[in-house]
Amino acid sequence: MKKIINTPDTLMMEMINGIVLAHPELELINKYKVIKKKKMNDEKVTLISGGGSGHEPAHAGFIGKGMLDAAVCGEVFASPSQIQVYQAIKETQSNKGTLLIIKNYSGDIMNFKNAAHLAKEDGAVVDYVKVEDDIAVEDSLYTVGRRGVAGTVLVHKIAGAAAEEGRSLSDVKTVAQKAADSVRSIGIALTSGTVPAKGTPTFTLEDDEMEYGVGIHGEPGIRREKMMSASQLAERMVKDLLKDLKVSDDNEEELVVLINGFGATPLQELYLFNNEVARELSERNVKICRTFVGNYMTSVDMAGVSVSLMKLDDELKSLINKESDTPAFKVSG
Amino acid sequence: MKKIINTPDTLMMEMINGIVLAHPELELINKYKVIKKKKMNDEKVTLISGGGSGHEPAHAGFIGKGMLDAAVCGEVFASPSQIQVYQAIKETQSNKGTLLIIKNYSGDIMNFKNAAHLAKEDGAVVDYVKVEDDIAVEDSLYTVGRRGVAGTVLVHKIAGAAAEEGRSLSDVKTVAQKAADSVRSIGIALTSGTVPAKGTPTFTLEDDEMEYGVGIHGEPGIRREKMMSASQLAERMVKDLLKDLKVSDDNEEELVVLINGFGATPLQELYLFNNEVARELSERNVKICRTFVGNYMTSVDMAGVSVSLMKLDDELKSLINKESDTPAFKVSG
Amino acid sequence: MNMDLQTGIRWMELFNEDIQQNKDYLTQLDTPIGDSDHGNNMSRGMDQVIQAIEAESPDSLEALLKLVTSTLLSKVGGASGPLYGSAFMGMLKILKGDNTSSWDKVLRGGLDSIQKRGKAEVGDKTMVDVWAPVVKSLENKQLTHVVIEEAVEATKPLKAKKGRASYVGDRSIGHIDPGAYSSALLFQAMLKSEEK
Amino acid sequence: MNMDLQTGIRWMELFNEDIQQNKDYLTQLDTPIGDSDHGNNMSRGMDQVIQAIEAESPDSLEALLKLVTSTLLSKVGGASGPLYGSAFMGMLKILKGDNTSSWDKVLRGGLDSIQKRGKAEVGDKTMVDVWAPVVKSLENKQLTHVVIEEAVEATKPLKAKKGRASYVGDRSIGHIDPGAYSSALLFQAMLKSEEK
Ligand SMILES: Nc1ncnc2c1ncn2[C@@H]1O[C@H](COP(=O)(O)OP(=O)(O)O)[C@@H](O)[C@H]1O
Ligand SMILES: Nc1ncnc2c1ncn2[C@@H]1O[C@H](COP(=O)(O)OP(=O)(O)O)[C@@H](O)[C@H]1O
Ligand SMILES: [Mg+2]
Ligand SMILES: [Mg+2]
Ligand SMILES: [Mg+2]
Ligand SMILES: [Mg+2]
Repeated sequence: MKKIINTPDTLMMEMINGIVLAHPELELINKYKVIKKKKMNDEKVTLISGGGSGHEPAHAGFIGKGMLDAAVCGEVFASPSQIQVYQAIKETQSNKGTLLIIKNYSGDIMNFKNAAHLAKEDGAVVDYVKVEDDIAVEDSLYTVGRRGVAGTVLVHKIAGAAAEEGRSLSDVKTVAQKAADSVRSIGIALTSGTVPAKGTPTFTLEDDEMEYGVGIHGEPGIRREKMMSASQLAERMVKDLLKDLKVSDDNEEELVVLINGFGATPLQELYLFNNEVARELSERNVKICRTFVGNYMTSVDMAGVSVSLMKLDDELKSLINKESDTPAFKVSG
Repeated sequence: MKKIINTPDTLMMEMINGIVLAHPELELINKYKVIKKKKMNDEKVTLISGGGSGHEPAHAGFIGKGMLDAAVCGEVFASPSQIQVYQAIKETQSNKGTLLIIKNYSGDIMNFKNAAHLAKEDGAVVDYVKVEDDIAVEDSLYTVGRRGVAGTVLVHKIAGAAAEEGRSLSDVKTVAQKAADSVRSIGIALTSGTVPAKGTPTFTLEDDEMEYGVGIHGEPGIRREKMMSASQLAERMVKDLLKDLKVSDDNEEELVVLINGFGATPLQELYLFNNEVARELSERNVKICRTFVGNYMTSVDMAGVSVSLMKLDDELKSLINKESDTPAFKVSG
Repeated sequence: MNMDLQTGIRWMELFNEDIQQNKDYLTQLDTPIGDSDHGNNMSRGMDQVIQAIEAESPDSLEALLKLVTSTLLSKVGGASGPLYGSAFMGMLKILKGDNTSSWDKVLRGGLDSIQKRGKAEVGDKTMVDVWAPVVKSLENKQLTHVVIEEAVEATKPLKAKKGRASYVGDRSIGHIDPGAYSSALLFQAMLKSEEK
Repeated sequence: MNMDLQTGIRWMELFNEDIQQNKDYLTQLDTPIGDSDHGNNMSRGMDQVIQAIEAESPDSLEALLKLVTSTLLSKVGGASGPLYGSAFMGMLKILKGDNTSSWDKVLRGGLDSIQKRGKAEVGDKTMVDVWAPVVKSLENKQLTHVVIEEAVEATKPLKAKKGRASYVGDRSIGHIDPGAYSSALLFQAMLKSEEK
């Protein structure tokens, strides 16, 4: 393992320190590893997300106007503890209540839900939505549902814009839930990432192999397959996503596209891939409202890409186009 | 080589297409591979940069309010031809003239200068500055000077803010030159990048080795060395930079810090490294005015980081804090 | 079996030693079917538990369980934090309700709590697949090291239905569940704490 | 040597063949002391030159040189685009000035132009280190394949002073200069075009 770090034990704290140093509009509550806006708005629903580290810029990079108010940071790939989340809720309460945006993982769900429970016992008004956008995972009665992956960023955006409008907690929750229900993602990996504390790659791929349907924690995907061209890949991923979203060629739907790099894939490839995805969508008469290309929800230093598509109605469309001003996600309104 | 591409021959065109598709405020002049603002401002000095591809988001990602007006795109690591640059100048002329911002490489200098020459013959008002910020390279009478690397982004920012104020071409050039003279960079690589058309890594490093003093084209650095911790690395790089910038402990200087990833290094490491660089600077009583952390000037898919420091006077300080609204560099004024 | 404050502290110390020794192995188990952090999560947690015990010197078994619970819940995170935390909280609840409860009843309270929190059934390839047979054997006074080992081994052929491992579907088959393994360490330590 | 339109076209065709065949090798030479694109730059450029010749069918040597110049300047980029472009432009200038100029004078014009544009001297480890001895040998009527090969080989021990290779300082020693090699291909093709 070759990384620009000191020791895995100190990595998370040093990293989140580096974040607030770069973005002085944010501050760190050291004891609970909570990054929050310095200037909170009491008349706005507070939005909190977070989870394990290793997904940078998620989630601290999405704190700011029109998105999150705070992010709770766990160790690499480990959800923060319920006490950390509880403290984040306590420290950021507004007059309008708090919404937690949780990626659907057993650990995250348990810790965030328990934290909400504890905070409610103290009189806080707290609710949550969970995001489970990864179509790679089978969704059945007998499983825990799908994973929350890069689509979460778009849920932050929608919820953030709604909260910024001064809507009530239940209204913000409703539209955040609609956003979560309208977004689907699928990802592929060209290489494994290396969890710093482990020190060796999570899996090994040959030079002509990829994993189709990976998550953001180095879990293997649905299948190991032969590498394909960008255009074949885009066709396959777009097809799988549209099918799951129930968008067919003559739907005349309008979508948001998010092309997400997993950490080690350069913008060169992400933009090229965007070209292929846009082509696939236009061949299917799907309209693109907005496109985001970049590293938004990474998996440490994995090479690979995910595509997220969000189906828009008028409300979502208006919210996605509202201003957001955060370190890693800026939309000029 | 495993990349999300189709063929190396089509890569550059597909990528720049993907850029304008993601950023509809930009447009592509197909024939000359020029990306420009859709809405030009005739009463502002036009700023053009560019060079070989492979440095994404540079330079197209810096087109927008408060930075560039156009970027001319060459093949990977090959400067665009003089005719491409000439056409870019022709297509983006304003009433205030055009300034070219050139990274100091023989190819870039020759092509951009010739283009300026040709455009002048047509009556265009054109001038240029060159950026040579890389302290890894010996600067002597007998060499071609230093390389232009990530510090170029800060020169774009300064020149862009000055142009946005409506200053004259000569004023914009003067302050751009001051910015170029005030910025220094140094980079290290943990792995080599792979030029798509070549298909194999440019160099090979062992698991405990790094290259100190690399550029952005896969050139080897000053020395191959043993890998160090982030804190040792920061100490060394900051020391080398401050020495070259002639900043000593009791100068009470104020600096801009740019922590630049080379493409395959995740934000996790970049932010952690920022923490170390900030510590080094504060131990030396150097004040940080603003910090930028991200992938700004990459070297295809190289893993590594560079640090750029720009010494500020009042004018530069005011300009660095002005608004810029571009795909890859946003400052809320 | 009987549990008292001294044995309880010894139990936690032995468990901590085993966790630190097996940290890398637990992470390795968490690699093919998880996210490579179980070793770290447990190591961080038990390190904190031992520190808390040293700092606070609990003066009753109840106080000990309380300290372990709150430390795990506040310091661990991941799935194992709240689940192990719930386990100790469930144990504490039984003990509090009736100080004379036998230890197998207390442990059953821990298991119930894990299942209430995590909704996993036996066969879902989780720590429950160790907890359930262990508690049962204890109730039948038949708990041995072998019982524990067999329970862990039995998670191997299962397809995961809960937790992160469930996301990889059929690919989870053929691997030991990391939480089952750490729970085995917990119960091995418990047996050893009594032996001494 | 004499040059006319037919020989000139043949020259460009042979040069193109050699460039395409040596594309990977040129890139390989451009790796330790450059940026791994010289093969691609030259291949792209000569491909365009041949296409232009086919499309425009130049009817004089002057028209041919003009076409080669403009194609290289508009399509190649990098350092080699303007330098090779300048070379042909310099040749064109001499030929235009005096249609009866001997070919060695024309080539000297090319060399002058490269040096005017790139400011490189002999010994700076650039294409000039092939152009200069080649032009001189031609003037002395002593140009052979061996002269060309030796000139390329002689760039190996040099430390680069111009172009991208100069950035790596002492590390440039021990490698053949890629532009010197492609220039050698140019002159080898020139000799072959005359032989046929
Ligand atoms: N719902 C659940 N019920 C019981 N145990 C579970 C459940 N979900 C996960 N586990 C246990 O937690 C272990 C994983 O813990 P850990 O790796 O620390 O957390 P995470 O999965 O959040 O990374 C699994 O091996 C499994 O035994
Ligand atoms: N100033 C110069 N004068 C003469 N030749 C030069 C000069 N700079 C570079 N060259 C030649 O150009 C070659 C490199 O060309 P190429 O790789 O295509 O361009 P770039 O260096 O821009 O990547 C070098 O090997 C050298 O022979
Ligand atoms: Mg985890
Ligand atoms: Mg080049
Ligand atoms: Mg885990
Ligand atoms: Mg080159």
